[in-house]
Amino acid sequence: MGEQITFWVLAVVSVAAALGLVFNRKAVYSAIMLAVVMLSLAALYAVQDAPFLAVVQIIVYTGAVLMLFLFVLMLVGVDSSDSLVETIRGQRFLAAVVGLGFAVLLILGIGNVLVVGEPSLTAATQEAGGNVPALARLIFQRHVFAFEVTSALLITAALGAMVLAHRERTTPRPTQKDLARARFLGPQPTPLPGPGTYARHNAVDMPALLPDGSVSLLSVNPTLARHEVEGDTPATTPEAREAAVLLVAAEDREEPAAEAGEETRTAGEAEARAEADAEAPAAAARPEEETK
Amino acid sequence: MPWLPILIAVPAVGALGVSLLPKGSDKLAKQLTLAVSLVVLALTIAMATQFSAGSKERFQFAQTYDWIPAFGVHFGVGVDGIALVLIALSVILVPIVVLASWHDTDASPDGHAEARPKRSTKTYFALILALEAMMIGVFAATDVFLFYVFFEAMLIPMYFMIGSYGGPQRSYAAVKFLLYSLFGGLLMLVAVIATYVFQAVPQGGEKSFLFTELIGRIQDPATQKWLFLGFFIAFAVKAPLVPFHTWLPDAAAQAPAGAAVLLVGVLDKVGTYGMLRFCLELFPDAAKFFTPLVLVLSVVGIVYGAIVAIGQTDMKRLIAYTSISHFGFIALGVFAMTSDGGAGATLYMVNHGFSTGALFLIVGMLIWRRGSQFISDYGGVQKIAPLLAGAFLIAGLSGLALPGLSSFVSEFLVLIGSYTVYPVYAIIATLGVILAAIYILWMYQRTMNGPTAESVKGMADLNIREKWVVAPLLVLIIGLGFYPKPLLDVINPAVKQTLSTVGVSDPAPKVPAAAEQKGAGQ
Amino acid sequence: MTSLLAAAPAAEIAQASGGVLGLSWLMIALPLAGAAILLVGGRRTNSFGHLLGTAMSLASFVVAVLAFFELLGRTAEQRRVGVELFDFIPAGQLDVKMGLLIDPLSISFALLITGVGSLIHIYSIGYMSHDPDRRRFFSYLNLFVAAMLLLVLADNYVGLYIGWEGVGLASYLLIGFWQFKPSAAVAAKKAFIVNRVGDFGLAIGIFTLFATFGTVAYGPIFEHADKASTGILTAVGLLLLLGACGKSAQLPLQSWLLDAMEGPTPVSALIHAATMVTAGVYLITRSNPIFDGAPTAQLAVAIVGAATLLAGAIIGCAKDDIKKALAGSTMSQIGYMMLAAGLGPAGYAIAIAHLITHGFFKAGMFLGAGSVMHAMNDDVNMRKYGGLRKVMPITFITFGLGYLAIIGFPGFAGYFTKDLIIEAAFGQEGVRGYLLGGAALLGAAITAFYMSRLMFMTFFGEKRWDKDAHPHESPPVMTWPLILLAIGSVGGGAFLVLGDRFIHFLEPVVGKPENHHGFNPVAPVGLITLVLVAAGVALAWVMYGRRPVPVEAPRGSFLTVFARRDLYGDAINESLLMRPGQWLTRFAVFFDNRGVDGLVNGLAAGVGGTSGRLRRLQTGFARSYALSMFFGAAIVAGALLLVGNL
Amino acid sequence: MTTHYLVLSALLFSIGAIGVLIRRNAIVVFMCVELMLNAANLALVAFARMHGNLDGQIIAFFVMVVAAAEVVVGLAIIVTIFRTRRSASVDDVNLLKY
Repeated sequence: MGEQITFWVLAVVSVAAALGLVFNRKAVYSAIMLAVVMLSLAALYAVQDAPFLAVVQIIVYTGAVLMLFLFVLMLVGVDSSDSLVETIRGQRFLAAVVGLGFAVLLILGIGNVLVVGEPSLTAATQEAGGNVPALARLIFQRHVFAFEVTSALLITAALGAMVLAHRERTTPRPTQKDLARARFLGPQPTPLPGPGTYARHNAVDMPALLPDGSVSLLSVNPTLARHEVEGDTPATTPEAREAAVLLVAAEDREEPAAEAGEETRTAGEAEARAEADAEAPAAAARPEEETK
Repeated sequence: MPWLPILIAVPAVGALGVSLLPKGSDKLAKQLTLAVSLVVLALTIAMATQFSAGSKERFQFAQTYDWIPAFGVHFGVGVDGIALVLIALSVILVPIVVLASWHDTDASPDGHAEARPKRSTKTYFALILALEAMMIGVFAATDVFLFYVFFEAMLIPMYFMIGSYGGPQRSYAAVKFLLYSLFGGLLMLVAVIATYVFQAVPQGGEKSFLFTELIGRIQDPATQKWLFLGFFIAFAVKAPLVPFHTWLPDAAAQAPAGAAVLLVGVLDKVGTYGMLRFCLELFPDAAKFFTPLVLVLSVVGIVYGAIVAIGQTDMKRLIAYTSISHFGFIALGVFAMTSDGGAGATLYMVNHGFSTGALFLIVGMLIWRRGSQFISDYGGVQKIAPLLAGAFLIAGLSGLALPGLSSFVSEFLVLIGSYTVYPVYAIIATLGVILAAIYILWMYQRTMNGPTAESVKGMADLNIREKWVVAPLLVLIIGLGFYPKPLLDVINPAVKQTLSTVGVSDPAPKVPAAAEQKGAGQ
Repeated sequence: MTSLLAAAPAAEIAQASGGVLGLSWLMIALPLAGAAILLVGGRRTNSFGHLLGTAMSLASFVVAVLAFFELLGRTAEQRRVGVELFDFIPAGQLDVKMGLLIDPLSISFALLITGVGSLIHIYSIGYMSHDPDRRRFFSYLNLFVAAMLLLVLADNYVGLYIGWEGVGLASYLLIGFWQFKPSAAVAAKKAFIVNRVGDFGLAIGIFTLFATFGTVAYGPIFEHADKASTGILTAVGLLLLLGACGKSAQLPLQSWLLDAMEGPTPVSALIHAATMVTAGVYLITRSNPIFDGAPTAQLAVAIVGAATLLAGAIIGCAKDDIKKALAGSTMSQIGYMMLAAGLGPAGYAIAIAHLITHGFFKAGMFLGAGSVMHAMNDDVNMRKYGGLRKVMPITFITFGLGYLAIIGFPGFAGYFTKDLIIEAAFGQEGVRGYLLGGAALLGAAITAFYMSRLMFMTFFGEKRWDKDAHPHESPPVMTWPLILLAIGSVGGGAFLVLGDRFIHFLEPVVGKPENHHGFNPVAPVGLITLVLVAAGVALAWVMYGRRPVPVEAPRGSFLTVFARRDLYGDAINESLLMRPGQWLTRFAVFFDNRGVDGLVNGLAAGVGGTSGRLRRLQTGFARSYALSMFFGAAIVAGALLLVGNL
Repeated sequence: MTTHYLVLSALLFSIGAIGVLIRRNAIVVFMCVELMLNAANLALVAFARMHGNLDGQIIAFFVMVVAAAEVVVGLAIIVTIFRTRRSASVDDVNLLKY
């Protein structure tokens, strides 16, 4: 009876979370939804006489893999979200049809599986004295070769990730002299104004005010400013709203921040700018971009 | 002494060696290739001296090693007279081709109609050696599967020789060549496997791919017919017979002269050799059943190839079409199934290699000088390059089977051998003799005779290297024209053996005069 | 016929053992070696090439003479001597042993070839002295002599065939000797190709012989010829006739001979008058046991001969080119020989006798013509000659003797041999005899006319020379051969015919003529011939001797144009063979490129086009691929459900 | 009872698959793939219980390991692509086509 309750609760939760994962526009939320699904599944494993897997699920998946996802999300740009316009004709419709059809077929097929007798793993685990020793016996005896191979796979994967993510420097590292020269050759030799100067408070997303009372677009990290705009949360202050609007308008290739413009703006361009900020040489280029 | 494995191994190792040479050692690569090919020639001569024409064995120097025991596949090699002369043809042509190709990978000289960049020399020569190994292998194979492997593997070096070193349309030609051959090869693969599957194993025997064991094992008439077609179409593409021929003019015209010689001189012979060896002996009843079809194809090929050759404007294409005509003769001789026709066809394969080889090489020399393959770009060459013209004429005359030159003997044997059984086909085929005179002499007249064309003025005559290329071929052409006995003595027993396997015998003359002559002579 | 054939002495061929006969292969080998040395030696042999070539030819002549005398020393029955050389083509059934057959027929030819050949070699030393390629010329001449000797000396049809095509090659090379002239190159090619048409017949004839008898050697074939059916023998005979027509320029394969005059004149004399073109007559005479068993084929030979003798004579009447006029005459004279050969045993020996005398007088006249051309800056147009008898006395006299010989002036060579042919033709039974004899008779009259025309236009009348022409007598090296040949033209006929010397000599080969009765100088046919010849000469005198000859050729009557255009032989060939051939070739090339290759390329293009369209499915969007994969997975799942309830 | 788990797993799998098909952010696509793997794992665990042996669990274990490796490499690839193309959308990586 306990299992029944657990199942129904977790089943509803996990399906809802899975749907949330798929239909949430923000990647971070999707990741959170995935975490929910995984935790639910871990619980379901535990219920099904698989305590070891439940633990591994939590440690490996929820702990390691999801963290990795989040790291990469941060690296790529946490603010990146999908646009809702489908570019491939009929993809969504077909995907829905095929997906649902597949689900129906699978359920039809799997639902017909008859279980003879009360399912139990007791017989299998009793001899070894529990689930974990039984698994250990199987892994380290019968499947030891496969196990070793997977370890090799993991090492290879780690190495591969390093090789892939590593970037060979093709130009000599800019020295301080180079950076200084670039800065003084650029349009903005002076330091950028800090946020919040002369403003009502000095939060990082609060633009500085210029002597004439107008906002300084240079003072706010554009990522933060746009986050305000895109987050559908109303800007708290008129200055912030103005800064965000101005900032958006300053980006030459982008549409004005109208409803439609937001729809068609591709994630790529926004992220490109975010990446440009991260680049060391871009330090000199940034003012140039913003004065356009 | 395992002659044949050594013969296959030496050029293969040589190819590896040449390809491993450091960059920039072009001259060394050429010299090494030439040396290896001469060693192979010497080894072949040494082997041939130990060949006994009267031997009772089906294959001499036979070596059989298990290769894939599960499927009865062997690395089986051995030669009879037919294979021996074809191996001899290959190993004689290779050093000549190497010598002839000495500058083929260089950038084209100034003033050429077609500018060609310098290309990798060592690769080209390594490919020639690799091809030589496979050519020897394909003729020496006594295992049908091994034969198939060599048959297909030969395509690879030739594909690169055409595709990387050929004329302006090389990649079209190379792909066409490859696709055609693969199409045939695929049919043959099916037939090879089916032959293995459908063989009737005698009591206590095992399924095998060995040729000698396969003989007589395919008994069901329908199976025989299908398998025959599988083999035959592959060989007809390779040979090539009309209507499977259109790849040859393109390939031969685009290939460098040396590659064209090996292609037409040796590779295509595998087709006719395969007909004689495999189609006839493995499927004798089917061969007899399909004989009318093959004869029609051959005769059509003879006349049609010759007529199309007459209309060509490109010398290499013209020679390619003459070869199509000649392959018709060879197929006619093979499927006449008489001892004269068979011996003639085998001899034809050898002689055609020499005469067409010489033609291709000499035309190649012309093209190297002028940079054009078109007949209309030449004229009056004889006046300024008499040796070149003379060599061209002798090679051409051999192509039209002038008596006293080698091709005559074989063509005569083919025609006389087929006339005794299929007079109508033979008479139509003899028309090819007239057409041959037209295409060769017309080409000669347009290129070599008449007033010297502006474009060929200042053309050099043969240099020392080119004389060494041409001389052996011309000596062979003339020598074999007057004294073909050494070759025929080797070929005859093998052909007789083949025909006895097929179960045919020559028709007796209506008025047997020859027997009495022999009686009277003693 | 067959009864006579059985009586024909197809005697055992004795094998030569030692002696000159055993060495008779030297006859072929010497000139062949000469040709090889000169061709391989290249420019190094330039200085002595002509001497070496002549020496080789003379040496061959010496061997022939010695062999001839050794043969004469034997009894008539033993005059067929075989010389085994080597095993040529040992195949399954066909086993060709190369050997020579020295018998009266072949030795007669050998003497003619080497004798006249040597004289022409000598003549050429002078004639070609200014040609930079003289060495090559002599090497080709030697090659020709060797091939021609192989043709006549071989003891089997394959050997004959090799020689047959060998002389064709030599003829090709020599006609095209001045290959830088396009006309010469074209003429050479034409000669070779037309000859190949004849060779086609000869080859199939040989195949048929082999299929019938199982051998290609003369001995056994002739011995058993009577056992073969008449149908086969007729077929073989007609096929051999086709071969003979090609080589001997008989209708319908005559067209090449006139063009062949593009070659240097000694070549025309040697190859296209004296020797090679008579090979057809040799072939038919040699194959007499076959023809004797095939009366239809024999009749065909006679008809071809009769037709050609008239055609050649008519052509000869209208030509202004001295060499072409002589070439027409050659055709005509060979027509006589063919006619004679077609008459069976009655005619073989006469044909060969006429062949030999013709060899002398026609070679002499050709060389004379060469001498004239030499003097006239190589101009061949007779309308620009005239009055040359005074400046070139030796040429005039020797040419004149040849002229008297060919028109059959009593006592000269042609008189004896040609009269015999006419007589033999009339000797045939019934209408056939009258028709053939009538043709021969008419031919004799026309011959007299055109030869007289040639004589008058060249040597008599006023001078019509070009301004820069300075005729002079040729050097002795050229005139001596003329003189020697003239002696042959004068005495050859009498020597051969009187007392039936030659007929008896040839008996071991061609059999004994049925009702032969020696040469009768006052036979009615002979007298009529003389009258007609005189009429021909007179007509020529009226037209060309008495009246001045216009330098520009008049348009002439229909008949003249007809003759001038070689009886439209080239036009017929062109419209019946060449043009359809060209169309066929063009069509075949088109068909091959567009049809066969087009099919293949179309297939390739079809596959390519389809894949080009299918390629569009590869949008590059991974999600599309995933969708199709997923779709596939769904189908698989569905299929599993349907089939096995999972 | 175990059948319910299987149905749940099928549902989750299909949802993941739909996600893969309609989402364009590579990272989200990846997450959906993970979801599918997890769904499969759930089925495997259920199978193990049904059949009364541990093989299903063993396979699920290996699936997890492989999935981890896959995530590591896959995310590295995404980072590399992002670095060169400034985009994490799978639709922008479409050069490998016709």
